[in-house]
Amino acid sequence: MSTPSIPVDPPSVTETLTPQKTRRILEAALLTAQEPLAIGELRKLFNNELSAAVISKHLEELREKWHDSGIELTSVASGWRFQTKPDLQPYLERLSPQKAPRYSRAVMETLAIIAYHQPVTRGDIEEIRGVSVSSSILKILAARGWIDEVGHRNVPGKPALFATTQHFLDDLNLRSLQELPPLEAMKSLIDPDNKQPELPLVEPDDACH
Amino acid sequence: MSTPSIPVDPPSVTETLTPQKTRRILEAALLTAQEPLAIGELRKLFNNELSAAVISKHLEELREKWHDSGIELTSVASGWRFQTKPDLQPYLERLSPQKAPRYSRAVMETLAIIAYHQPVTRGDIEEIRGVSVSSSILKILAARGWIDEVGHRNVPGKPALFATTQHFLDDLNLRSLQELPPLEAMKSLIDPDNKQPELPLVEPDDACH
Amino acid sequence: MNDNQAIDAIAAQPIARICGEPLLEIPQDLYIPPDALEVFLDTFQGPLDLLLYLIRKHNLNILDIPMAELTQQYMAYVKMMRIDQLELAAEYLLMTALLIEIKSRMLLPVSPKADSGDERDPRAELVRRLLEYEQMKKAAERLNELPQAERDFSVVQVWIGQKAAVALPDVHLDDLRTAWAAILARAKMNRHHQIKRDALSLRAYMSQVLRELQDREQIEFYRLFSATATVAEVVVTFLAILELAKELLLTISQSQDGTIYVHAIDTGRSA
Repeated sequence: MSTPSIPVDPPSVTETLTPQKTRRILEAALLTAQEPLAIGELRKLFNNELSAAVISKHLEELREKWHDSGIELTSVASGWRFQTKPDLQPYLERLSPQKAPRYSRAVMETLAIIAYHQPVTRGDIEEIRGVSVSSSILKILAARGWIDEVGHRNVPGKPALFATTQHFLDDLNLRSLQELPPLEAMKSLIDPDNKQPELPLVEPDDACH
Repeated sequence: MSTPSIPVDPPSVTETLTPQKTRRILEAALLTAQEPLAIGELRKLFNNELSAAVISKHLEELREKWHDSGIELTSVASGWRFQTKPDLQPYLERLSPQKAPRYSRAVMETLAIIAYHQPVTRGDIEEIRGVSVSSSILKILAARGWIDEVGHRNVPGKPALFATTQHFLDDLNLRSLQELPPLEAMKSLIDPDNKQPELPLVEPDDACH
Repeated sequence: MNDNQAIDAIAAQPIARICGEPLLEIPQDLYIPPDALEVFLDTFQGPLDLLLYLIRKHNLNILDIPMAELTQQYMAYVKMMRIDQLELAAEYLLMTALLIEIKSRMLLPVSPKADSGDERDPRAELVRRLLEYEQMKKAAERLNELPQAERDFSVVQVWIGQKAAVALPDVHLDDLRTAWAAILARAKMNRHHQIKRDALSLRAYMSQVLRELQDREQIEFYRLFSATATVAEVVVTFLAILELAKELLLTISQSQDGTIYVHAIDTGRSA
């Protein structure tokens, strides 16, 4: 089939391109690029017929042109890109309100058990929670980078042992597991006049036993 | 669950926003959006405190502002978006030469039949084209997001019914199917003094058959 | 390739035989040398397209198709196709059959029945299909002329300054605390259940030791102690190793030369 709109290859640039057109091309390329564009990339727009210095000069002019708009031309590690200005962020976020998703109770409890009891097997978690732990729960936490397998317990079946990761600490703004909320506060939740032997709560500073 | 990173809600707009800032916000939203934005979406930027008419007025001004740049503000089926002007495409293609797909006549004819006769089954397409339609053709169009299955015809085999998508209109700069190029009347080719009843030609708005 | 270019190129070949048989009268732009068959097949979308081309090329009134001649020409094509493209030829053969059927019906006297349905010209259905196809063929050309995203223009998409990362649930320490509380509340009702009385920091070191063992089967004992470790850390690490051994999470052995090794439990990576 004939494709009537196949563009004719543009003529050699240096002879025909005005500075305005050069900037229009640079602008369009930067506005449509998915990634920042390095000067070397941008030179391809003009069959490498323009020097890096010339392109840089145009970029500075573009930056100036966009100065008081809602977006700005910036230079980042891998090149140049347009990006929104921070003051507009609160407005833009109204378009896609990030309904903060929540983890289910099962996920949170599993995470808590791994955090406070690590390393634990799936069986340990099931024993503590009193219900079976679906592998999707562990997958969610592993995909988030919060837990990983650190070994296997030497019992029949060699179950995997899970522990929390450095990334988990980072995400929760903790410097170490010691900074996890102390669990003693939980005692208050427990029936005060219960005659059970004290529940064996884990104490963060109770280093050994 | 608290989400501390949610930005402070910007103040009520009507009192504080200048027309300039309003346009900057609209501009930034349209420049960053992945999909065209409908007016209803754009109103969310201002907590729905601006009317659709006011927004439309601003959009017209933005369109005017961008008039002689490398990009243009256009209205397509699912809303407003910025896109590059066609004269720059030959330059932009130098950055990613393999990008633009060009479709064979078989693909384009299949697309035309789906566009003008929708919803149609593969059998319908084959009957019109007089040849079998390979499933790769339908896959190409579905992968591009231009067609999808909208149901099944209640005949033996329950063949799938295909229709064009909103994305198809967007990609062809159309606001609705009514804007498709009008079908050319082939009637004129018939001997004027033949006594045949008028041939049942399909009209573009003759949606089903 | 443009249709007409293809046809013209084909027509330019001065070959006057089809399947070894001389063609008495070669329709100027109809004859296709066998070598060009693939080009030919690429040029036409199918039997309807070919028929349409023949009719257009001869400037025939579409309702006045000279069936005999057309069928003959059509057959010439199909004959060529059958040489090596039998499968492709099938659709064309079907069209030939249709043409012959129409031709034969036209030879029959018109039915005396005045029924409107039977009275139809046998060519009518073919004509309807041809016109419908032609209309779609034209529509496809028009569609192809419309500016197309990516081919003729690009959609602008600027980087959003602080792109909110994929929305992942936020978890706060309070959430962990709450989760733990829920577990304990249940544990209370579930007496026989024993929560191990383990020291958190000890547990952390246990994880650390296991991590070190992950990549190797075994490690010299001393390597598990960081050179910069404080006394307390050394003690806890040591306790962690003992605890791990007790819980059967690792084994400790001593070689002939006195080196102590800590071994990961061989799992064989069972599920």
